[in-house]
Amino acid sequence: MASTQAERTSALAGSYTAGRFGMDGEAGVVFQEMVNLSLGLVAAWPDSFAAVAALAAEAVGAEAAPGPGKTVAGTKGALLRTEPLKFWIVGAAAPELSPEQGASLDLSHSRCHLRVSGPAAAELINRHLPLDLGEASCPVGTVMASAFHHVGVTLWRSEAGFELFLPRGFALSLWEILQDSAAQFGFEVI
Amino acid sequence: MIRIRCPFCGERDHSEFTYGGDGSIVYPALDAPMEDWVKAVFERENPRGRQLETWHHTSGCRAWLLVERDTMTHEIFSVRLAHEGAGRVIEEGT
Amino acid sequence: MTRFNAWNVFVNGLTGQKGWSRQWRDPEPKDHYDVVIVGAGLHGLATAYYLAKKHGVTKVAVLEKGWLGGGNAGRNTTIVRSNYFMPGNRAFYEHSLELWENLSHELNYNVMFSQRAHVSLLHSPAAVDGAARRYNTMQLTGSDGELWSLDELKRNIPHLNYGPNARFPIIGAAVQRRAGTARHDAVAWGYARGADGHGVDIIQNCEVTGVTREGGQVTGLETTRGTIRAKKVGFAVAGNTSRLWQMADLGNLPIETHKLQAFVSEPLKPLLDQVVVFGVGGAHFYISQSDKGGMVFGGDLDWYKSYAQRGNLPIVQDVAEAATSILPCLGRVRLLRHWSGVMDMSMDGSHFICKTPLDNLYLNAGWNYGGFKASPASGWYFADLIANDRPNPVIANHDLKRFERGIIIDERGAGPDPKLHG
Amino acid sequence: MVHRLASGGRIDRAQSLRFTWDGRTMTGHPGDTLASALMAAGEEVMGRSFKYHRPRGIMSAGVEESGAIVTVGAGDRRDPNVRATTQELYEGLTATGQNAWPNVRFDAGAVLSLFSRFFAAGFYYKTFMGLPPFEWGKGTGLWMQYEKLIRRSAGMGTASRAPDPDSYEHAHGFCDVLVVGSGPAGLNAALTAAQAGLDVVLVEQDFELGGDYLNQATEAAEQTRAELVAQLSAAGARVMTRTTAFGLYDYSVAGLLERVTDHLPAPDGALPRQRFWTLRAKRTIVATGAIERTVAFGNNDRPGIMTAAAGQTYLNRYGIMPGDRIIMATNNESAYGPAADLARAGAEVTLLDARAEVSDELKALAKANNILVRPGTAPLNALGKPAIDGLETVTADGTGWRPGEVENGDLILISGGWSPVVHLLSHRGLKPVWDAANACFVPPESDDPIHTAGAAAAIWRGEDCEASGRAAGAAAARALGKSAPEEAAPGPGGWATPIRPLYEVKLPGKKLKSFVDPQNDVGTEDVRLAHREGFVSVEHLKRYTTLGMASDQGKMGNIVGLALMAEALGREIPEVGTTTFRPPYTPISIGALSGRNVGSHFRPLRRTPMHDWNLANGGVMTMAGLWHRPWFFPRAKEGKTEAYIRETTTVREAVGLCDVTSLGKIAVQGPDATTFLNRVYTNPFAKLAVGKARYGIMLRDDGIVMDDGTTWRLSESDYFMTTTTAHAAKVMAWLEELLQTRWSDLKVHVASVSDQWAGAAVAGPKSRAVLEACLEDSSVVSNEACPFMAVIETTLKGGIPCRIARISFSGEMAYEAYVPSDYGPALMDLLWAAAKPLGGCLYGLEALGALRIEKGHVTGAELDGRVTIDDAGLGKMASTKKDYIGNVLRKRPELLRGDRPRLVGIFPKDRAQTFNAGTILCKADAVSGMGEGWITAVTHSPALGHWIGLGYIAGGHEAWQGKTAVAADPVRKGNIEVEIVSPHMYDPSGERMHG
Repeated sequence: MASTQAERTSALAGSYTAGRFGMDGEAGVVFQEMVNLSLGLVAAWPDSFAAVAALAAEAVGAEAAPGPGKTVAGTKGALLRTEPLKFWIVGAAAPELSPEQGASLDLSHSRCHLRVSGPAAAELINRHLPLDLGEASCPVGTVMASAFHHVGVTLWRSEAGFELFLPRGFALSLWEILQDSAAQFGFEVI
Repeated sequence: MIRIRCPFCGERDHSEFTYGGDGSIVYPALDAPMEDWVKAVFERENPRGRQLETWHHTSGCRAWLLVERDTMTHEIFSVRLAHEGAGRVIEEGT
Repeated sequence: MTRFNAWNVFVNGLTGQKGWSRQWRDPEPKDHYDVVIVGAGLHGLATAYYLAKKHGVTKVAVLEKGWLGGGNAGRNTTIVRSNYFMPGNRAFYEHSLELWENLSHELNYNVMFSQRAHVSLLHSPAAVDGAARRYNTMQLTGSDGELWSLDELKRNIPHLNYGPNARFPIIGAAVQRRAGTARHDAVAWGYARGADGHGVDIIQNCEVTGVTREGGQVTGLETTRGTIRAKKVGFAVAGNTSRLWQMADLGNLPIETHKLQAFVSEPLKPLLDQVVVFGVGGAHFYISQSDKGGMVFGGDLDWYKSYAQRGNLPIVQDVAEAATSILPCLGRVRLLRHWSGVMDMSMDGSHFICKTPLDNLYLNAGWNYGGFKASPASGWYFADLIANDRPNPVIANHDLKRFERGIIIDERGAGPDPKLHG
Repeated sequence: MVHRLASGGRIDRAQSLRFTWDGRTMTGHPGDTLASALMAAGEEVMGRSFKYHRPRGIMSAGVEESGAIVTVGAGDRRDPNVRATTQELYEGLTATGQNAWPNVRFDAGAVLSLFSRFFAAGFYYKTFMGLPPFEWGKGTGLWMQYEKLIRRSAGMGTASRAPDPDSYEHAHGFCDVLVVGSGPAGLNAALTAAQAGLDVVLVEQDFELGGDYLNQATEAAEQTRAELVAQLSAAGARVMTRTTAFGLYDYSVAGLLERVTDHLPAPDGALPRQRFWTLRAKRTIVATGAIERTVAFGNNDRPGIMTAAAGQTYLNRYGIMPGDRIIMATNNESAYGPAADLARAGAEVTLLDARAEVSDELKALAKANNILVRPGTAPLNALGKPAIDGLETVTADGTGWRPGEVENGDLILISGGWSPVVHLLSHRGLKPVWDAANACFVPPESDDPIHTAGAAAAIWRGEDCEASGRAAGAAAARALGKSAPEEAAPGPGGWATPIRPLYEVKLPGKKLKSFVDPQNDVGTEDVRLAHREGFVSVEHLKRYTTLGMASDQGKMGNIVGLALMAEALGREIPEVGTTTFRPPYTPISIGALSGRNVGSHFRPLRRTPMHDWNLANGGVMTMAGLWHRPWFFPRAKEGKTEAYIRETTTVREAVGLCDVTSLGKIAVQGPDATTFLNRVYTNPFAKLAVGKARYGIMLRDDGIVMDDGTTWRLSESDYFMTTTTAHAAKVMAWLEELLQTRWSDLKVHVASVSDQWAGAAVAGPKSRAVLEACLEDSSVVSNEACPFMAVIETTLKGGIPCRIARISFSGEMAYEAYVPSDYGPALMDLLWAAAKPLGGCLYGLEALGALRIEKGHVTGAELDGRVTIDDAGLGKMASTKKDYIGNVLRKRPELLRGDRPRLVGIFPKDRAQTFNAGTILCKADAVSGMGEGWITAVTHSPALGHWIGLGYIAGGHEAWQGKTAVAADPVRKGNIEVEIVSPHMYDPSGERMHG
């Protein structure tokens, strides 16, 4: 897609302005839309899993592929183990696979990537997602898929905060609810 | 709230899943006789107590699970991936 | 038995209520009956009543493992309507509604059937057309059914959510005026008192533990109160049908047991005068107000198979969301109780009133959501089947063979997935 | 005379809070409840009873309150049925009495109590059926007249009909241990567990922590409380006050209601009013205390009669002297403490003890506080109206009673024993067991991860409660693998002299109005009547008399009712049984349960990438499931009809563009993808060439049509499947189910790419020209390069990757073009720039419908989950050369009958007439009954110049050659005559789309 000159229009385009909202005091939550997402799906067959995992790790410039619900950050991108036989590749191109190895897909436009950080980020996310975000069960590097108001979403806890991947079609609607519930913490949009 | 220990995702609320149905049904071959299909599609043992059933982790890892659950107490005795191959990959811890 | 009427209420008021006797006896089970009905719920009691009253079969026992009317009879949301349109269902539920209309007089027991209108909200032109097909069929088959414009709806129920923030704007409604609600316990008690008055033995705390067979015949029932022999046996134990069926060694049924929750709010002065039904965006919600003032409402099944008579939070949430979305004033109304009942969900959402592989065993089951409103007709047709040993044409297709025959009586078009037939 | 003491209590006398009661302004202090403030202000009557409109005052100091039930707030923030005893006072609070006119003090409705003798339990089942006195008549007409009156007099408070202006929210929590209740047991349990290193959540429904500590007069009690609270926060426990654990569900998941702003005069708008928590705790400690019972005696519902513990609470916590001459009646030891406190505070206290024997310890305590104790004495009938001025008593006479003296006094405090709060255990289906020694139900043994501590386990002494709390905390810790100090847990009881069970006091021949459930006006005679009428099972009793069905769910009265039934049956209480408590423990707002998922967010809205673009270009939206899709694009003053007719015509004559993004899109990949599709679709896919698309139909297992759509072959092992908008999610889950549960040997992966691709239909004779103008290489869409049903992957100007198939829903030459979603608007810009000059248009769902109806193409309206592939006229797509899902059961005998309704086209006989979908098709001579068929969709057909419809009719159009049918639409515009024709009403040979 490098050759493309056309502008990408994100799901949240024009739906927000940067600034400080909600309760006064220190902003409990910081939102940042991460535009121009690059997201690839890599799927293996049970018997080719190990090989494909290695290729995927290589594609992001990492030593090895992560186990269930884990991620690794490589030199080129991040590798998320999202399904029993599938990985997400964020920020790097998915490897080409032969049908006997598995299959890959570009999903760069299928999700809206929203970064949620700040002292109250976890509390805010728990207003909506039924996930245990405690250190023990959700350390940095964890990736979990769950339901956000009946919609399947993916949550990745990165060094930078909570990376929320919202299905594109629902993204704006979920973004509106997030802001409603973030108001009580005071929030900033950057 | 039933808490289902998904082999891939860990313990989650049942609201993330979709109940499938009787997991003990063995669906006949596509060219099997009509009686077999009638039995498989329309007849249920419907036990009160322990039953094998399918759940789909719709909002999670999209895996179809085979769950042993008590239909009276809702206690869950075992959960495994319906797809043996994928199950093996998880068990091998990769 | 003392008649129920204003005069006797007055007299007993003056005489310290001493004139009232038991509404039904507590008999010891005899060792033999002409007909034994298993299950003293609405359907079993109504069946016994019509067997005795209409067919003169009075050597009848109704066996109940707990207390009569203790199953779904006392756990439902009390809605009575006949807006079914599939062949068979249409005539059956219409007949039931006709029986409802005179039931208090028939039983000399005020079942408080309130024909306050059943209003199904419509949100899209496609939904209007879908409702039109159903309500046209109702009118063409001699029932009442109409479509309300948005204005007419607003005039009748001003406090629904017509606002700009409605996720699914309302554009009209499909209405059955003769539909409404009834006092569910009173129906069970009324049928019990009526059946008992005709000599039927209602035997409570009597659980069936075994079904004894000789070849293609049922000879009797093993119960916690001894063996009871019978010429004919009828099962009417919605929720537990499969278990009884398997006691008779009959294998599997096209039924799954699921649980449905019901909810009631604190008592309030009149807030809603109709039954309102809301179903869009995957939501399903129905609400009315009891004469005592509680808002009585419900929604979908809990979605997974269960015999447990207790509900879970996700559906509590779903139902509350629908409630406040459609009647925004309910936000401050408080939920008083929620509970759950187990029901036979069948493979096509329709019921069974039919003969069985055993000559003298009859089945009444698979009521899905229809059980309460169906009870008078259910008893009427089941009694008719047992007394005459042949199905009335109206229920001819409501048998166990319909699936292999390919008869479709699927009001929702949901297919052979019991949980989808709510 | 009731009055506020100059000192003492936990209220802040330095500050005053103004509030209004029935329009009169009064003041209280921070720390007051509405009830304590009203009591301090000398108010006695605060409510009117449900049935008889008897005056009711404060009966308790907590959630069990059945008397002081009021309406708080006004306008769209009016809250009916609020228990004044739990409503925290705040500046500006407005409260009013309810179920009374003109007000609770002088209530016209009170006249009803004169007729109470006629309103016995269940009287309404016995009349109101027809014309009195003998209920003449039939039908429901008369009943519904009576019902109007009954409904008006029933109910308690009046709810607002205006939308609730407040917001609410959900929250999810996880912890090791949930402790419910912060009394002596709860605080100690939480502290022990937290100090063992567990993550503890402690919830307290009150606005202060401490439970029974708060009711004590001693400094020591307050010190202990303060220390425990301090240590608790030091140990890192999460403490939530104003939070009720209202229910315990499967896996001991708890529902909590946190009242965030109900105590604030002017809360910040960013805060939700209440928060509904779903808390998943590994173990739960129930330290919910016990509730003091009343005793049934004459006029026991009068204002001026409350529980003994309540008397102590109003004195010690709220600094109120509740009466000067206090008559206390008890059957157990717990009343002596309150009696002593009240006496010390200056009240003259007479203590009637139903027990013949009283321990020396208590005798001494009484003597020291010159409390007159009358052993073997019980209350019979309260005197005085409206205010209490005395009490007729009875004295023990063997096992019975004989008339005693009249005690004078202005306040009656009752202790009939204590009922442990076992509700949460009951929610889990655990049946409490009867403890005869303590005359109460106690928690059962169970394997659930639940512990009970303190009075909830019938442990009466404060220090024992503390110990049992520590023991429960330690047990929970050990169960979770932590080490904790061993401490023996005290058992139930703790009274030196046992309780004398006392539920009702009566004398032969003495008529009394004794209440069991004051809120529902259920009296002792009602229970006995229910027994006489055969309602002997507890559940029957409840339902027939409404005992325990009021908003307190029988917290004070249920046991008394049970006891009376037991007496009537000559059985023991446990033989009569207990009633199951249903959640919630206390009523909770429906708003909290809904959280933010209301109004416009009731369901999430699904938008296509072109949503804003469509709006900007004049699109009017309509709903399609959770989607918003363009309905039509009106020009100038066009309405819907004019607009869609113009759009349809334009598509047929020039070209139109339509956003079709909402179609489901699924990537089907893998070496076995072809085999898989061949089993899933009825028609063959084995020989579909790469670069070709094919229309396919899927059946359910039962042989009924599930869905249809086109599937594009992108490579040997890579397919792009489209589904209907309605069934996208269902089909996706279905394919996953097949691959994972039935055919796990197939190497196929499916992935939803619905959100990845934005799609537009380009339809009409000039569609190719439009695409040519948008493509970097226009030759790729030439008829040769891209014939009918061809698929190409190419790039649009600007380098936008694009996937195009030449497929047609409209019957014209047409294409579907898909680009990655973020380029959706760019796609529309390109297409529109090319289409506009060619006289093209944008079209929406309505025109899409018109076009497909003219062609006889089916959609959800026709495929309603009940039709077979033959019914839909697509039988030729059912392959006979292969096996596929549904192929066996679709051949069930009834489904093969020739007279089944078949898809047909419908013309009005008089072409000038219009008709509706949802109309029933009948034989001309039999316009009644179930009919012969029905109409699924109608439109005005610009091509044919009149209205047309699609539908089903028995035997299909062949069977109706030359016959007239009647389209009956009684619910709308009546009947018209119609002709039944082939469903392919426009360009049946399909030349135009191949063109």
